[in-house]
Amino acid sequence: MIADWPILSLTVWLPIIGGFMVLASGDREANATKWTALTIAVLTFIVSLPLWFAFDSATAQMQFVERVPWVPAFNVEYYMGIDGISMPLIILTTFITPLVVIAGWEVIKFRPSQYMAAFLIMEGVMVGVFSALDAMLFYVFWEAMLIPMFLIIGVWGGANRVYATIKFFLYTFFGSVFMLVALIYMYFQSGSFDILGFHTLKLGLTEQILIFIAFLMAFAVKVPMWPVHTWLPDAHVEAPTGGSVILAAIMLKIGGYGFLRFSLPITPDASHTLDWLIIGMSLIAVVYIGFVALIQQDMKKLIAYSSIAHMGFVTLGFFIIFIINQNNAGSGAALGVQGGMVQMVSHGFISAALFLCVGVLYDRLHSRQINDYGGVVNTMPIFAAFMVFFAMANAGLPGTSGFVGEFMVILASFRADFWYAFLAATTLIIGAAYTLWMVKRVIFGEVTNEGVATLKDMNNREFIVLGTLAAAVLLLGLWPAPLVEVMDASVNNLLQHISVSKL
Amino acid sequence: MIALSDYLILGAILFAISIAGIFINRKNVIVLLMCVELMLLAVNINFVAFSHFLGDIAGQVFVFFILTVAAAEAAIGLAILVVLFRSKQSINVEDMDALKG
Amino acid sequence: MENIYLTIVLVPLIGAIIAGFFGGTIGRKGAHWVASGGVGISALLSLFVLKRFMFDGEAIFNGPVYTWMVSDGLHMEVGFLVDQLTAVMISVVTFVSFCVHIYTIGYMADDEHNWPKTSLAGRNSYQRFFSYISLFTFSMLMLVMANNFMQLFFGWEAVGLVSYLLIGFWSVRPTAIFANLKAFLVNRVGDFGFILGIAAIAMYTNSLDYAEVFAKAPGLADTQIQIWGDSSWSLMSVIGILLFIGAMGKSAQVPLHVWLPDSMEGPTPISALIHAATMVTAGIFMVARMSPLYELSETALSFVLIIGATTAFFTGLIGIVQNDIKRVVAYSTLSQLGYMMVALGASAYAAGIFHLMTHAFFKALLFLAAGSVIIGMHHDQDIRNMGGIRKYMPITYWTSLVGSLALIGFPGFSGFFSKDAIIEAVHHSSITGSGYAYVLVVAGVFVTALYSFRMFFLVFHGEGPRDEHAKAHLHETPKVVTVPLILLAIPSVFLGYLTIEPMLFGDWFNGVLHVLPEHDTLGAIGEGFHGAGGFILHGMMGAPFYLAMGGLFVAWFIYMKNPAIADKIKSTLSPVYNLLDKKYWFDEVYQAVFATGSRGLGKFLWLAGDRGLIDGLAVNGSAHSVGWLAAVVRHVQTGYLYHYAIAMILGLLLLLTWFVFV
Amino acid sequence: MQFDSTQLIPVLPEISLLTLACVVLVVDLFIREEQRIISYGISQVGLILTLLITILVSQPTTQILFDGSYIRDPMSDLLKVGILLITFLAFLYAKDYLRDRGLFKGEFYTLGLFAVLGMMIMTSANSFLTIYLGLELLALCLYALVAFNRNSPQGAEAAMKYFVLGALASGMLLYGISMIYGATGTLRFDELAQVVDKGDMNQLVMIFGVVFLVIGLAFKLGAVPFHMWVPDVYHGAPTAVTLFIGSAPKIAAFALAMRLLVDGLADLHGGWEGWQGMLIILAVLSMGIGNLIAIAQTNIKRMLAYSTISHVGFILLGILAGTKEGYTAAMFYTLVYALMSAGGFGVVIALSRKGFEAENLDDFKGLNQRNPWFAGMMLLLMFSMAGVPPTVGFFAKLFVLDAVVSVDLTWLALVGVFFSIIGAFYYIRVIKIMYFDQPTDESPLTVGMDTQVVLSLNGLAMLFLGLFPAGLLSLCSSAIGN
Repeated sequence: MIADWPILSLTVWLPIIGGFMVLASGDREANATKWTALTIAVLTFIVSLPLWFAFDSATAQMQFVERVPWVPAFNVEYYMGIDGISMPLIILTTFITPLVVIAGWEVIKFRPSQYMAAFLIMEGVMVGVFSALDAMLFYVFWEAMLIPMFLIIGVWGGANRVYATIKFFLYTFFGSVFMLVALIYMYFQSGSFDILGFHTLKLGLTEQILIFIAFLMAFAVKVPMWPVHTWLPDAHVEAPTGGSVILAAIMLKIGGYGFLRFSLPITPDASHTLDWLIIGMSLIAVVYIGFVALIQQDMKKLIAYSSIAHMGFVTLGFFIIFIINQNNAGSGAALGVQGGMVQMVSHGFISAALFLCVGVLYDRLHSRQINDYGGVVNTMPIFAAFMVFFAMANAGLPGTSGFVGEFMVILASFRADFWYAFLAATTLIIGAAYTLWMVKRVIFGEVTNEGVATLKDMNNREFIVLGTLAAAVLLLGLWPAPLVEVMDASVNNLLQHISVSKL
Repeated sequence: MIALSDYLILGAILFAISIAGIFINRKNVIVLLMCVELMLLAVNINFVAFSHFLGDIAGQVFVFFILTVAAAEAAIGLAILVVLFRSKQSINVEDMDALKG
Repeated sequence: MENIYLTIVLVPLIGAIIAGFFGGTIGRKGAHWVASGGVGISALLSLFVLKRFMFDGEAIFNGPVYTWMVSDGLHMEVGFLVDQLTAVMISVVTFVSFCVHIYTIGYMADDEHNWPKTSLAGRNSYQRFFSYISLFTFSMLMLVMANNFMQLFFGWEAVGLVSYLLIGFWSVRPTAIFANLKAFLVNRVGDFGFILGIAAIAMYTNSLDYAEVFAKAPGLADTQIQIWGDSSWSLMSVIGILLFIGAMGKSAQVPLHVWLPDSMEGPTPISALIHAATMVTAGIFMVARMSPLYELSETALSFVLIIGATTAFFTGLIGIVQNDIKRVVAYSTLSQLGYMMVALGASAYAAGIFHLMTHAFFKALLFLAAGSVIIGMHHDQDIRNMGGIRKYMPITYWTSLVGSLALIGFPGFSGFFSKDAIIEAVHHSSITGSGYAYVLVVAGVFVTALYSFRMFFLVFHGEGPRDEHAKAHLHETPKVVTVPLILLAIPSVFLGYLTIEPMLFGDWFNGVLHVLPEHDTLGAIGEGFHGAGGFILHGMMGAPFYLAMGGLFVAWFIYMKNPAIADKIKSTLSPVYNLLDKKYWFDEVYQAVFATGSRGLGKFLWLAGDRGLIDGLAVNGSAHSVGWLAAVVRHVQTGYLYHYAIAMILGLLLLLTWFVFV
Repeated sequence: MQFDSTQLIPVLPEISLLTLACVVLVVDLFIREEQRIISYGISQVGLILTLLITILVSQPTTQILFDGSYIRDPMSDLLKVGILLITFLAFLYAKDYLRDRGLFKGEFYTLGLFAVLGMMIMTSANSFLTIYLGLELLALCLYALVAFNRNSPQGAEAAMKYFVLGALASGMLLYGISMIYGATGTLRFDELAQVVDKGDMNQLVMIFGVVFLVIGLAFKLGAVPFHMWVPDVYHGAPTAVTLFIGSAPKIAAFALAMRLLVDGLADLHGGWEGWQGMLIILAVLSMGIGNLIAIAQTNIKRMLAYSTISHVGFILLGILAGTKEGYTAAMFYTLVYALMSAGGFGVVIALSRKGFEAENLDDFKGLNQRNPWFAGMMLLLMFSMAGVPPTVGFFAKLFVLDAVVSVDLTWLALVGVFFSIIGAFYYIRVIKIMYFDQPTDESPLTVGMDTQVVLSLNGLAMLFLGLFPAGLLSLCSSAIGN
């Protein structure tokens, strides 16, 4: 049985060890190094595929479980396993990383081996976050993620990278340490760091609320939710293209994943009590951030803000379930959660693609300012086609993946409250406005300056990367059923679990 | 008959004087060394007094050790003082402010 | 049959993909063959389907193609619902599309002149254009053949996307890329309502499938919901109005009509196809399709009626003062869409669809004829520069005349039947707003005739083009342009006569369009209906006929007989003229309130919120205060030995106090 | 009591070290200036030898010898191993530094070894007298070492400050000892524990005694507000000495705390009224002040000094929990910290060269471009100090926090993590300087192969122990016993 192999461990450690190998090989044979990195990334993707194909979507049980003691004195275990919620995110991670490696191929001239290694290590760590079932293992991966990202932004970033990367680090560190205390607290309540054990742990309301807030600080920063989102635009603007891609495509998802794996099941009553807070923050993210995105002059900043707005949908989808359950007994809640999940995966593709698009332009003219472009379609028609496509996907055009999640969440939020749906649906207008206005100014029109006039269209490497993502966006948009199917059992199980009060 | 508390009060007073000497004195480092010696002697008084009233000899043994260590300490202290004077041409406490913040 | 339906939809898509992705390889010929061929096949099959429904009693098909997604018991499928309504729609869509494809071969033949020489985007623009219009055909077919709301929305947005791409086709023109953004955003405002409507349906019926929703709808007719405070609303009204907001965007109803005139920045073929014949009628189709829902809410119907009537009359007025040939037609389209909405509001769904159909042909005809004129005039679109073109372009002239007569509802032409039916239906309607609507639609007839023939006379009659150079090169357009004109002219004349009976008063739409007995306006008309000929005779005695003739006459009198009057009227009625010339200042107000306003809001939120409060005060503020505190506290470490000693003593006292007194 | 020569077996490590120190002292007299490497060699070999002996004589039982003044238990074994190992590292890193500056003298090793002897005595002390002697032996050697570079005014100033404050602190400690002696009538910890257990003593005198005792302890550890010497001494001493002072003596200080508070006064732990309350105050102040002032530093030695203070706060958290887990965690933390600190200063030394002290943070600029390997090691060390997983520093913090939460002091854990956020800033600033800034100084690093290898092992240990913390933890756990 393929499910008995330690596939999760392989997926985690293959890229990490590979990353150190790449690091050790140094920059003398830069080309060989890059090929090694790519091979490892692709290999990891292949290794991770059985997670999807051998996955039993009929059960909500953890699968591919690996469990050995790690620090016996504190009952910390090396305990990994996946369900329908984490599995798609793992595949997303292993899917995006090879693209990032390819995207950095010729662009990164300064210490390419360190660059590639950072991304590979990052990959392993992120997969670890998604597959950890021991809270301490989770936390170790969760924090370890900061190290490569900190370096990626700081070393290969733009002019203001130091401010951005330190802000990034401290913001996220600030968010997560309180979670650590909450985890330790629960360890003493339950006697182990087993996350599934936490799920069934009885907790009083006050305890729950405090734990919920500790989790919220960690996850809200990561998602990021308004008002703790301001690290993201800075980090994105300064990060190298690959960094932005990983950040937007995967790291943000970890926050959303945390809500599903920790906040909701561990503190259902607190989640219920405080759902207004999350819903409020989510809706503010959708509307407020949408307006802020509208006036951005920097393309990456614009996309970063758009990411925040889109992640608002995720958290909205997750936290309307209580109101829906109140409104009409048990039906409709899963739509919101699954919508949020689909939105996460889809946003992984789309934001990655958009950042890569900006990267394509940046590599040529070294500017991200919208004003420095105009009429790009005249010199880069193929690129323009991709950019318009991804912009449309970002605006939630049906047929692309961007639509699916938004649609589901809007449908679900209507079940909660008309005005939630009303505010959420404004993204149809605002989202289209900021995305397409940018496209108009960058892509369309006459060639505005010498720089644009000399642009060369995409090379094969860039074409492969964007083409792959475009295919993914389209596939998910046209046929989301498989994705929803794999998470169905787990989401329903989660909802079942939440609907029972712990008090 | 002198009570134990009298010895202890004496010890405390001496101890307080020595401490006061350390932070009130702002001129000469040598005074500091003397204060340190005084402090140890204050402690010795305590020890001897306790030893006597407890009828236990260990306290007095301790005093001998303290005296010995005090001698060594004085030697080291003075040696450092010499080094200090060599490099700073001063043994003024207020001049020792290169390291701060 | 299922395979035929699938073929109808997919062939244009395949054509679009081939022409789009391999346009460079297969060349211009290859592209237009594959695209036109694909749509041609679709058109033939559609007509076959229509025939099956008309004569062979084909059963309604309602089945899935594949399951898109199942979430929480909500099945979302991609599937087809093919019934009489669909059969009519796909026939209209593919036929007009086919004509436009052919026409495009001529119209876009020298498209490279529209691009800067160095632009790579202009290199395969011809092929790309074909790809887009084929893609549009596909999207439109998905829309009309949908059997569920998800797919409806898919088609809805997909046609919007293609419209966006085509309006901005000449992307080097600032006006074009302004117009396409505007079109998309205004449509999105409509979609905003639309998706909320869908959400409401999904919530209360737990299904997105038409059949299921329609089956459950009567049970929800009395459901009241609270939206704001305690005021309760009828659920069906809310759903109806929300869905209709979507239709207002797509079908350009006041106040969301502002995008349509601007969309004329796109090439003429797409103005004909998308912005006259098909896409803009999607709203009409949708409301007709949702008739089982709308029938349950008189409020929603009134809303539709009033909005439709307002659009029909007031946008028609604007048409009178426009000088751009395409814009005149565009305002005419707005006005006619208003008529269709009025029909729907009056529960005369069949009349709405009937007008949709006839309008599709004659309006496409008018647009293509206008395009033909534009080709002749070398892309000068100002009707003031034209005149006397009749001599040079006879086919264009005659087909335009047919189109115009059909448009003003000249008895016997297709437009006559449909328009008269609508007016009669409103007359019979008794819901709120029907009186208002009746007055406007009747007055609208006069306006329609006036602007149509104003344009007609200015373009084709009178003195020749002012520009001698243009005059010298003026000649009839090639066959690829004129043949579609003729193809479209034929139904523009006869279609109404032939189909009025089955469509409006027969049982063609039985079981498809749902009308409550108390709303059955067409039934009321039907009682006095005795064949199409009788309808003509009856129509010639009604007020609309005289108003149309009056409009025609006034146009002739002012613009042919005595052109000086035009300027005189303009100056005496300058406030009115200004009002119309500025299109009631909709654009200006929207620009100021929404465009500038939201940017201002965005800037405020960014600077005050993100930068000021969150980053400035909370994030950097706390970082700075920690830094400041550190800089201050470090001075405790003075470097003086006695201070260090004092610190220790203080510590001693602290602990001593603590330990002794606690 | 009969003198039994088998009693000498557990003391073999001390004997061996004493012999070693004397040998170095004597041998050094007879070798020429350029042969100093011999003294170094003997010291290192001797340290390893002592280490082996320590391991050999170690056993799971507890032995109390010499009329109860000496104790050998698993804890002392482990701590001695730690001390010897760290000293070995310190001597190794220091070698090139000393040689480049003309400080490569036998006295360094003699003083160092005697200091180590003092530390070992402290770890194995079972009475106030023994512990005092060990303490003074250590302190006197360190005073001298700080002033080791006679030409450095900073060194002399630091030594004088250290000396005066150190004397003041040992005076207070002695005062405390005298009080406790007076209250209980014994100097032995095991007897003391029994007396305290019975409550058969003068409470007021005892209270005075404990307070003074804690102060002496706090001074040795460098806890706020008894920390004032730490930055000045770290800053003023030659880096090689700072490295030594900053690492091994922390282990001894931990031993001091364990012997005094746990072996002797465990029953006075009790909540806010006991020494737990005092340690809470000290811990919070240390974490707060240490992390805060460290931000404002530009001198890396000074910065690391303040960082030490904050780490001491964390160690105190473990001790004050007063449970077996707490002591284990604190012990784990102490050992790990000593290792981190040695590595950190090791990198500082590696960057220095003849005539150049890499003391300022700016001297680390662009280290990644000059020498990516060392930059990587420093990166690991810094993240470990900041407590970012998967480095071992995280687990050290985790175990301590675990211990605190387990005794219902969750608020204290929150305070701890809050200050560690502030602390993270200055650690990652070092990384920022190494990785993101352009180098201003392009001269290559001249580091001997031995240092390179050992420093690499030191750095990688941060990662290795982080991935597999269970081994060291279970060692600590069994060392603490029950």
